[in-house]
Amino acid sequence: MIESLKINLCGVEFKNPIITASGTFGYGLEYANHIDLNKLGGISVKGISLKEVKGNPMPRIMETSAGMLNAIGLQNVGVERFIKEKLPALRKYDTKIIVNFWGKTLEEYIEVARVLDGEDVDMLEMNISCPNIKEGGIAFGTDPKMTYEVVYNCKKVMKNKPLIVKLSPNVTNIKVFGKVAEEAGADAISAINTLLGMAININTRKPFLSNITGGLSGPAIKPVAIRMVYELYKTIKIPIVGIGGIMNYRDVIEFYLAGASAVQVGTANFVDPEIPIKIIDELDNYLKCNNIRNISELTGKVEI
Amino acid sequence: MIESLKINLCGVEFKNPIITASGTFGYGLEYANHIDLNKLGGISVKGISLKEVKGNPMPRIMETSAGMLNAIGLQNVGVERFIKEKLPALRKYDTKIIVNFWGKTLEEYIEVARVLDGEDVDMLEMNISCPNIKEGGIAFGTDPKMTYEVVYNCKKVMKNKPLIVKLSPNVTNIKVFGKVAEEAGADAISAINTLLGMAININTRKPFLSNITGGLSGPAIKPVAIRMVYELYKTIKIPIVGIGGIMNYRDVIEFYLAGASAVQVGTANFVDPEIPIKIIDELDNYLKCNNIRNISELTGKVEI
Amino acid sequence: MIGTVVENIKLNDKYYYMIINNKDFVENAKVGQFLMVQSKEYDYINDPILRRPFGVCDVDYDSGDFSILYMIVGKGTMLLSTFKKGSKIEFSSPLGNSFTIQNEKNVALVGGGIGIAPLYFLAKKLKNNNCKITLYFGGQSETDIIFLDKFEKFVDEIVVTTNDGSKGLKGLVTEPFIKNIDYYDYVYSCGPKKMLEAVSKICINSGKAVEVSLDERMACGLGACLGCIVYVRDNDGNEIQKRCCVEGPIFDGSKVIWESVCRG
Amino acid sequence: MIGTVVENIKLNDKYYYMIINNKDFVENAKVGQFLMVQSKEYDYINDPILRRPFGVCDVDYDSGDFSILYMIVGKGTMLLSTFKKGSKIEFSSPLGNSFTIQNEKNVALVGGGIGIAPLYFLAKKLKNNNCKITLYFGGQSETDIIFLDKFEKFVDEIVVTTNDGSKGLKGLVTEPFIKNIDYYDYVYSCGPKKMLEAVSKICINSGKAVEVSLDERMACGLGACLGCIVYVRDNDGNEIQKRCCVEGPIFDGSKVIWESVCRG
Ligand SMILES: Cc1cc2nc3c(=O)[nH]c(=O)nc-3n(C[C@H](O)[C@H](O)[C@H](O)COP(=O)(O)OP(=O)(O)OC[C@H]3O[C@@H](n4cnc5c(N)ncnc54)[C@H](O)[C@@H]3O)c2cc1C
Ligand SMILES: Cc1cc2nc3c(=O)[nH]c(=O)nc-3n(C[C@H](O)[C@H](O)[C@H](O)COP(=O)(O)OP(=O)(O)OC[C@H]3O[C@@H](n4cnc5c(N)ncnc54)[C@H](O)[C@@H]3O)c2cc1C
Ligand SMILES: Cc1cc2nc3c(=O)[nH]c(=O)nc-3n(C[C@H](O)[C@H](O)[C@H](O)COP(=O)(O)O)c2cc1C
Ligand SMILES: Cc1cc2nc3c(=O)[nH]c(=O)nc-3n(C[C@H](O)[C@H](O)[C@H](O)COP(=O)(O)O)c2cc1C
Ligand code: FES
Ligand code: FES
Repeated sequence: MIESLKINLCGVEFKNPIITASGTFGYGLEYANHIDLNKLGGISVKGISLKEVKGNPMPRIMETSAGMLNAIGLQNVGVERFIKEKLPALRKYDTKIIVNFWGKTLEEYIEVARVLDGEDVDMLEMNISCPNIKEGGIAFGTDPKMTYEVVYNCKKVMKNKPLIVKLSPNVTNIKVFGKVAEEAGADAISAINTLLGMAININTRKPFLSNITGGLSGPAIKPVAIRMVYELYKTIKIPIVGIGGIMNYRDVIEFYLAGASAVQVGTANFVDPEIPIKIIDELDNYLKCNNIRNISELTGKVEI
Repeated sequence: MIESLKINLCGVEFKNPIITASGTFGYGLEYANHIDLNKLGGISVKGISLKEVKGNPMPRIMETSAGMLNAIGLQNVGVERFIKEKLPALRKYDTKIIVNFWGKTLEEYIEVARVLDGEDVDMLEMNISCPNIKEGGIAFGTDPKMTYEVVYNCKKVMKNKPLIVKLSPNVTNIKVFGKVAEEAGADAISAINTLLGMAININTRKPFLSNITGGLSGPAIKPVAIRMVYELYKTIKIPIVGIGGIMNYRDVIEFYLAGASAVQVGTANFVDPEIPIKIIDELDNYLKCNNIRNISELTGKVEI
Repeated sequence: MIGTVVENIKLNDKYYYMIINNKDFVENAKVGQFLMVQSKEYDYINDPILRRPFGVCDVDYDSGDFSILYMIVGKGTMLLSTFKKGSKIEFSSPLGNSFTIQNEKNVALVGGGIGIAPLYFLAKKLKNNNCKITLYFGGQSETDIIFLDKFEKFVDEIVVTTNDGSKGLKGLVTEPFIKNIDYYDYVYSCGPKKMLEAVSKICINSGKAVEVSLDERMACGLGACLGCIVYVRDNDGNEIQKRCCVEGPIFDGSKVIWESVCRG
Repeated sequence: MIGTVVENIKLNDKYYYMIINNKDFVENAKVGQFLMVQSKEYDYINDPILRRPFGVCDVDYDSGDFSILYMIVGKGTMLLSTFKKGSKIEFSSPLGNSFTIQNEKNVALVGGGIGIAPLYFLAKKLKNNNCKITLYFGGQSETDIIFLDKFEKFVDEIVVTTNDGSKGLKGLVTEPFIKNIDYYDYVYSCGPKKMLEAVSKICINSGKAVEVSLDERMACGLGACLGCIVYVRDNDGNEIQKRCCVEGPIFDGSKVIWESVCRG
């Protein structure tokens, strides 16, 4: 246990602030043969919905400069099968489980939140920012009133678990959404989800993704993510989980300075599944060399 | 003269659709010793305002993955000196001159538009999307009412030149802004300006830019730009000038397929000042190989 | 995993052959498996970002060397071609399922272009199991017909076709194959989608078993991102989703729903 | 411009020396000028994206070779260090203004760390003009004191200082320099901002002319992006803006407004 990396996020004790980002780490189990899951601070699982969802037609992914586009379409086994088939195996690992979830309607959001709140998971992360589905998703994350509604109503049925609300970067003013989510009862904010993008194959003249547009992730978007975390930190009091283009420990420090209290590593898991573990070791070393007792001391410490 | 590349944009005949983007090409003259300006379709000069502007304190630029952040702060010599000191020399070259302009207030926008409309320039490009200044700039580009006001009022005083309105990508729905600008009388739209971003130096703990945030440009943002051009093309009838991360002729074709009728090359001018010229040659070759009589045939031809 | 580049040989303008040393990898690699290769030499560079999937082409249990045969198509493969002997290279462990190795059967291997890569490893194993092997190898043109001399040692017969007739028979590789289909007990195929579909149909029609290797675009290669879905029919005839990277890349050709396959 | 890497020599863990062949460049390069170098070998890769500025360290009119001396600080310089002999490398023409070359004067060159790079070319030219030259060379530590043997041929005296005393005198380079300031007619300096500022103050106080080379962060290097602004005082004492890449990188040290200078 590395003391300098222990954090408390909304009452949940994480052994370190490195969480694998939803959609880039499956249900966690996919990585079990490749890295030691016990070392991770937490795992945010693929976005879960009330019923099983098959996702978008293929192709669903495409590489771009220093990033990638995806339009998976929130394919998932549904909350029931998740609880039966995935959660027990995942729970065997010594890491915090955050369940990323979503709904096509307000009612679905509430129902999934209610069900998961009663299960053996550590936190819920509400995804109101997926750009790749027709119903639900981003619609809730780009209209402040809808954001308020969905957060407020889910919180009402949640008696046990803290709620992270994951924001969309595809908005004119992310501060508004952070503020609204906070007022509606969110315990933390995670930011950012992917930027809406598109790529066209000039040979076939077709979009590379069957869904036409997709979500842009990876180092390409890090400057936008850092800016948004910074803006949110100045606006809200609840903790922020920083996400977007993290590739190494320096990126984590940058997110902390901007205002993060924990981070999620996404696309980097595809680049090299060892990256989250490497980051943990490097962070420990960095904090030691810089005489920082705990990483939390860095939150929001950018000097303006 | 390459027939396949000749285009007509709002009544102005361009020898080719490759325009150098505002702020990345100075007043054009800076590049005169490095490339043959006569080969360019057009030059969009650094954003001009009513009075001279000194810009932001240093540092103003920083590199990011496949992109860069800038917060120049629209430093320029002011419209009067531009006309006296820069325009006559620039006019000696056989290329179209587009004057990118802006104001701190509605009145300034109108006054600069009025003055430039009477000068020997080919088109005006209204910048309502600069993220790096406190007054004006992006404020006009992120509120549809203000966009309408500024476009409508500038068009009212412009009797001679076509007006391009340059949109900000930092909005929830760019279609709204394209539509409003069109309704207010814009002759064309250019998109996109830079995405608002930030980077922090973890050693000094200070933002890399003195202005804290800056505009993200380069290949990193191309997927966002392609998506926005595609969305605009489906929404408006006036032509679109595609901008964002263009590095080679394939990127130009991609913008055309998405809906562009011309393009601007920005950050690439820093990577290699020859890029716009190389693109022109490569485009000619591409069109020949693909039996395309004129590049305009490709506008909006993405197959969905 | 990290390995050392033993050789990176240019076969012609289009194809390269890279031999990498890593004993662990070699000990675990199964026929038909693939690996995700990092095509950048320096991890401080973020473009290209994703690893690229390549089939295991050959392994040498003595030296601990394995190889990939690759075609230059974009920036990842261009970068790979610049690796020098002795450089370090990063890659995943062997991934995915594997071909079923038949015993003492008459088998046909049908390869199209770069699809030949995993068939080489397969041919060696089948030979070991005393199969009688015909290799049907189709390409656009002469430059696509590579590796023939290496195959000669392990296969009993080679039939080459090219679209332009510059080498072997002119036409599609399925033309000679369909003529002899009755002769075979088992068919393996790797190559462009259209070819795999045609080969599978021929096999279905003659009641032969056929295994195909599919090349879907991949991000993780580990079953996590859900970027590589292929639809197949289960035993009850229902369409079900498979991840090409874990439940594939080898599929029963008679079960694949070809409209769902993306990669040319 | 494109050149061929003639040599890319590792001097120690921190410093490299690259010799590039390009006759055109050599014919036009002036003392104190710099060039923008593309640190990626392949233009299909977009990270890093910008070219990097480096001072011209030496030119050889006979062979058409010129050189840069560079310190490894980030990804651009790391990539540069991987260039092999014979590789092609892209760069701009020689850019910026140049040092004034004095004639038959007593001159001091004050260099800090990598700031030594453009002073080498300068020393050669001054020697040609029969100047008497002292080189003051300061570094953090022994590893920073490079190139001394090469300088020996062109300068009359060398004074070395290191912060940790591992080589030469212990302390700042300005300490021995200030003691001898009266001896010099003209001073040239390149190095960290703090050092340049101190050297300039010393020169102002003793009424000596001083030229400094400034290393602002640059995107275009051509005067277009306005990313490299430095404030100086004009003859009337007004603060005016200069672009380091075209009106610099060489400035009258007595005119620079040091608060406006960014690069360490
Ligand atoms: C299981 C499997 C085995 C393969 N085996 C081989 C092999 O042995 N030899 C060989 O030459 N090629 C093989 N391929 C194809 C190879 O992965 C691609 O040609 C390669 O990724 C192209 O990368 P690039 O950067 O050069 O091209 P780019 O077009 O620049 O690649 C852009 C993106 O598309 C992806 N991509 C492009 N083409 C393919 C493709 N055909 N399949 C999957 N992803 C693709 C890349 O991974 C990258 O993310 C295999 C693919 C799969 C899925
Ligand atoms: C006129 C001039 C002459 C120079 N001459 C030399 C020389 O002869 N030898 C030498 O080793 N260095 C020299 N430098 C500094 C050199 O340009 C930087 O060390 C180099 O750009 C660092 O790039 P990087 O990718 O390794 O570092 P990174 O930190 O990864 O670079 C990130 C970005 O910052 C810029 N940057 C970083 N440091 C500097 C810097 N000190 N000056 C300007 N831009 C910087 C880079 O160009 C890049 O855009 C000179 C700089 C200037 C302006
Ligand atoms: C393939 C893929 C699938 C994703 N699926 C989800 C998801 O189901 N729910 C969610 O909230 N975010 C999802 N995301 C977004 C990531 O969790 C993360 O917010 C984003 O990728 C930015 O981080 P990165 O740059 O580190 O990847 C997905 C991202 C990728 C690349
Ligand atoms: C250094 C710099 C300065 C810029 N200045 C302006 C400006 O004055 N006016 C403007 O409309 N856009 C300005 N831009 C935005 C560009 O014109 C262009 O919209 C943007 O950079 C995206 O294109 P790119 O990715 O090809 O660079 C500037 C961009 C950069 C990098
Ligand atoms: S490549 Fe990610 S699930 Fe197959
Ligand atoms: S670096 Fe662009 S103006 Fe100097």
